[in-house]
Amino acid sequence: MISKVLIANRGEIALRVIKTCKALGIKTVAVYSDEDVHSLHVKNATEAYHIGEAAPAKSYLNQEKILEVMLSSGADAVHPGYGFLSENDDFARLCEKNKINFIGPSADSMNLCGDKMRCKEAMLKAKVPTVPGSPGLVKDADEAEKIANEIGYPVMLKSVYGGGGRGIRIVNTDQELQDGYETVTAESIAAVGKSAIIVEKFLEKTRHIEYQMCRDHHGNTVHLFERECSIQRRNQKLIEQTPSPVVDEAKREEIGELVVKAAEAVDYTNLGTAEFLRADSGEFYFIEINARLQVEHPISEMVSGLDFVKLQLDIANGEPLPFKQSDLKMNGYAIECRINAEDTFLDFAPSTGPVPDVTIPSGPNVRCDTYLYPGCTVSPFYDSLMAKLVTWGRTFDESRLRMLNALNDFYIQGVETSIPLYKTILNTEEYKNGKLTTDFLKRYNIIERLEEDIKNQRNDKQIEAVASAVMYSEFFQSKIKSSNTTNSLWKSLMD
Amino acid sequence: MISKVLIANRGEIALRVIKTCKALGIKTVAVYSDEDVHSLHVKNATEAYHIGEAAPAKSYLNQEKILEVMLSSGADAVHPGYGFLSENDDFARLCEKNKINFIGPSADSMNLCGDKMRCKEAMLKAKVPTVPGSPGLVKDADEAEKIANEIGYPVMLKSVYGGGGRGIRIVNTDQELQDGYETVTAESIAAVGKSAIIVEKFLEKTRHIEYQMCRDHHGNTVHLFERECSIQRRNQKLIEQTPSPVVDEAKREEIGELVVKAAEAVDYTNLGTAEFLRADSGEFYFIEINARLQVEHPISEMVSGLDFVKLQLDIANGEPLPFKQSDLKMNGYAIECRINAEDTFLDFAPSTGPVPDVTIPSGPNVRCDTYLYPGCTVSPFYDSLMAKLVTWGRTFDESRLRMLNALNDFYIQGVETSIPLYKTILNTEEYKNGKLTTDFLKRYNIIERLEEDIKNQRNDKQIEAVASAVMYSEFFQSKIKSSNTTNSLWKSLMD
Amino acid sequence: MEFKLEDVEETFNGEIINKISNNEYLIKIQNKEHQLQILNINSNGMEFVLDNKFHNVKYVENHTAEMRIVIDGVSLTINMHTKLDKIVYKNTGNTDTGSGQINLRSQIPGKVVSVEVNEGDKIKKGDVVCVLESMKMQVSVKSHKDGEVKNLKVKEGNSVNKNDILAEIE
Amino acid sequence: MEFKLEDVEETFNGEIINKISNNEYLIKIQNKEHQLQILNINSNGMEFVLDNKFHNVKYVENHTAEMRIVIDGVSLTINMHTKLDKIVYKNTGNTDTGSGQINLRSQIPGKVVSVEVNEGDKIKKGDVVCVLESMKMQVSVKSHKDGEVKNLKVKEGNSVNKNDILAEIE
Repeated sequence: MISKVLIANRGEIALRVIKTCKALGIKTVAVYSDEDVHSLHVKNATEAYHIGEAAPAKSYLNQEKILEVMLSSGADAVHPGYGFLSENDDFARLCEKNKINFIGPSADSMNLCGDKMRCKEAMLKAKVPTVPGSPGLVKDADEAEKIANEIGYPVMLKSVYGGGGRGIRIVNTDQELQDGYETVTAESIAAVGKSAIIVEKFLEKTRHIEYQMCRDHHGNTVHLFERECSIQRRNQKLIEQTPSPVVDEAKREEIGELVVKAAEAVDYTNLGTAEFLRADSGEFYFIEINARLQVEHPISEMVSGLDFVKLQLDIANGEPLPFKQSDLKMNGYAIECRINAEDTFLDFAPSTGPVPDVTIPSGPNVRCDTYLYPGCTVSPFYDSLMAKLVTWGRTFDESRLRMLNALNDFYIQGVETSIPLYKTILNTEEYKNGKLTTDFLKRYNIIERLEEDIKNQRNDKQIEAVASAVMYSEFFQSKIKSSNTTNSLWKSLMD
Repeated sequence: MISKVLIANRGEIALRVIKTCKALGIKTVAVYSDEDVHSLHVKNATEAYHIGEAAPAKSYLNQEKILEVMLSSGADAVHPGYGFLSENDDFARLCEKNKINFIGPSADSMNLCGDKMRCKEAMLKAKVPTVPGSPGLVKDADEAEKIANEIGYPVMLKSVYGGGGRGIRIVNTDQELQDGYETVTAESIAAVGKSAIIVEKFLEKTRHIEYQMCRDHHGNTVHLFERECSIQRRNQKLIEQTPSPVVDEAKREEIGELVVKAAEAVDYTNLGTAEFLRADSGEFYFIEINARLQVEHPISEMVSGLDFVKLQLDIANGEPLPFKQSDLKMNGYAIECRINAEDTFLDFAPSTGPVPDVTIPSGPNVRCDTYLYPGCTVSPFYDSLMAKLVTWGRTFDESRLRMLNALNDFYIQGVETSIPLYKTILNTEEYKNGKLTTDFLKRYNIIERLEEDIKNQRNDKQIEAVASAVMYSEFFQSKIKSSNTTNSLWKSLMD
Repeated sequence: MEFKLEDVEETFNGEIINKISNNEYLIKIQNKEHQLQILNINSNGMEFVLDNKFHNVKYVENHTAEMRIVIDGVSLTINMHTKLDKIVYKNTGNTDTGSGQINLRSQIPGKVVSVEVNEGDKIKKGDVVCVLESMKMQVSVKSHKDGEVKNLKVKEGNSVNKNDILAEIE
Repeated sequence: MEFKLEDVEETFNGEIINKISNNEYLIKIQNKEHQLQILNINSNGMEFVLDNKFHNVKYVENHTAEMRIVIDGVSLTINMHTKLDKIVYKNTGNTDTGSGQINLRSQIPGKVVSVEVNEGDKIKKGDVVCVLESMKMQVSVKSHKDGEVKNLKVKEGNSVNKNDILAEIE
């Protein structure tokens, strides 16, 4: 039985794992870099160990150092969170060798999932449909070009070691393909030190729909329903919801059966995600397996009533799943907005720095997973996700209205955020009517409509703004003047 | 259709109502006393109006003043919350006369529910069992004594105008009855200006189990399951949970049918609560109807998935219930702890004053309804409920462990709270095994066990405490000394 | 330096051995060494990591030889005394309670609903002196000792704060 | 006093008519009177009730004639000028942008991954000057104008803050 879990991660996901462990009476071990000494995961864990410098390679990716802390702290399990070492099969293997329970799939299964080519092969064998493309790795840009011309542009160049929007490019012409090949190679090498590229047909007006897989060590497999994650920027998810507006009960079951096959095909254990592209025609194509707990897992928790971290721990403990597929019913509607530190108008460039003040939304059926607290800092060394805001409703519109309300209540001082963008999106007729596509932002001119919304909001605050300025100049400008003239004694003392 | 709701209340319940109204796009009007100008309900409502001095009689109970604000602000409905005017049928009638939609039952139904004697008669007629006792009001202490001797001691003296633990006494002898009669009369007059007393058999080892009633204007009636509220002090609820450990599906249905009869017997509309006493023998006796939204409504929201304030608004708008009894299923387990500002060791005496710092617990399946924020004040003018902490779990133990964890995370600086008491209760075997009775605290020596727990916690923090003191004296005691000696220039300037 | 903790018989010896870096210290408590890293400190409280465990302490009240703290949510009182302070401490302490004391104080804030005694009355320990109302509840304040009501400081309708003197009983 | 708001053509007239009580004011904006009650105020912000509606304003940045505020979550810039200030304001303002300007600044904080130009290179508007990495993303910084690279302030591996000058392009 797991009694002490080291969390090889930081930020909101480290806190998320700690919450469940604490509730279950399981001890937690946090690790932290120089940059994170004041972070909440350090404060909330049972124990906390410093593991190195701010740069991930020197701390959160440093397997040897993390192993050292596991052994010295007496942790009997490790939760990798997402990102960092979560899908690194070398690390999973290192844990296995040292008899540390890695909370996730086996190293072998992870290796298979991570190798997009072999994974695709396994799916084809299991009769899970995949996107048309190269049968495996291409050896160079020219081979990629040949295949692109066979399946027809646009095509997608994808490093099998990429993920999360990096190491991936959509190209429309031979020339773009040649340029893109270089970029994808460079990004993949920068991220993980290696690169290997596959070519895939790029489908237009697609939706990104994924299924939560769940499999124990006794071969029991279920899916925990779908999530629609079509609202994206640069291939990174922004807003997720469940159920998907285009998945009904019959479709859910049909694709769900494929998901069970997919999990079995790679001998997956613990929780994972099978990602699909849904073409406008209604067909689903398997893309890849994310061999970890996803960022967006809370929406599935809300509609299933399950605590996914608890489920992960139970599976890792060797317990059989306490339910069958037929026991599971979706309850209501959930939405997640990823609150990023970024400037929408600067092409989503990161925005970092101190956050002197923050107000975190709360209320019935509102959940906010975040590392923010008044006085914290958003670091440039790690990713831009500051908070996950999740709402639930008995109907889709109830969850949407709750989300809008919660976004209004969310105040983060000091950095630019994606909150205004989400308010605009959630108010569009397209979003309300479930007309979601992975190019939603571009297709519906969302950035321009956001600009318009901001202008209108400013118009609505004219009187209040002038009143604020009047009072400011009454209280401070006059006082500054008077202090300059009358308090010369103090002034000279302080010079 | 209701478009603007005046909330004739303060504190957490005013905020609770505002949350749902905001999410539904309904405008809100807050009212506030001198004492509450810095309160969150003032800040979060669309509009806020000052209605008088701190004492409730001069503000939150001032019907004329509140009516004036309703008319001048253009509110078309009023939500009374709980306490204050919520069960005052004169106020409900005043709203009816002024064509303001009172969100609750009709004035006539409320009047009937509030008159414990007539209400009991109505229940007897509808074949809803009630506790043995006087058939109606007793005219004096001597008549009360006569009845007490008929039904046998212990008996309960209860003012029909009391409620919430006031105007109620349990007496065991003729002498106690004579004394208690005076006290109950005095308390009832102090609270509402009048007194009228009934006598009831006092049942020992009882549980307090109540049912959520729900009835629309078209005669559709359902119950929204039970709540067990047996953990009390001085007849005031401390911890509530649903489902009750002694109510199974068959019992739920059986009593549920009585609840529907009870609602119909008093022509109840909107949400209300039918309170029962459950004898150790398993029989249920109707006690009274609370003609308002209860403090403990969130636990029922959690297991039903319904937003009760939304439901109240829909019913007040004349909409028919969107579900039948058979559509409703209980989902999981919920617990509420009422976080009071009180000193457990001073016989629960109120503890008031500024709260410079507060940390509000959050996380998956944790909800906290509260008016607290860092820098707020707990006022002696109003009741001691600062926050309602609610957790949900798929199993009872999951919700219990989440609650313990959330209680640990809850930090309220400046006032004494009931948090340590709840930690002790939730850890007892008696609570874990559902051995609940209304005299739980006394029966199981909880206060003594709390003392023991606190002693043990102190023992566990010995090294940390000494370390804190060492560092304090290093940093501050030495610095104070040095500043006294070296900064004499500054010292003289500041004298 | 020596420390006494509430509810604990033992006396603790605590001292700083050395300063490792700007915010890291090696300290010794009862002959055992501990590593202490300060995350934040000011006169209201400190956040620190002691042997790889995070702790939060609030310094609630400080007198020369006694401090009240809340550490990780647990409140306790520490008596601090260097050898020199020791004798001083033993003879001071909180003398404002117990039956030797004449002042009857209110333990809660509230409004005086009624006063049950007059100056000059002879009363016994436990007799009701007055009734206070706070948060809609009535609480009787009883005499802490036998004696004569000397200086009655409150009348009906007054508001009192916690620790206010209500009467002197001699 | 007169005020100009971001995105709004109109000029607003605002003044205090009188002080009703310690924290209540009667103010006039564009000939309409409003009642304003201050709940909290300091140089970082104010909480106030204007005609029975609560508002929260943060004063984010202040210069003599310009202030950035966030009011109820909406950020905007106000230009304040008494008649005297007017002329001064018109001739100052933010001159540090546009193609007349030689400084190429970083709009994000990050690490310099590569530098694509050398001092003395002739480049065109839109040419990549260097590539920055921040939060695991690579962002190209392009020249804001045609010209010659004069003073190249960064090299590979450097860290830069937002608004740091990367190069001068003349």
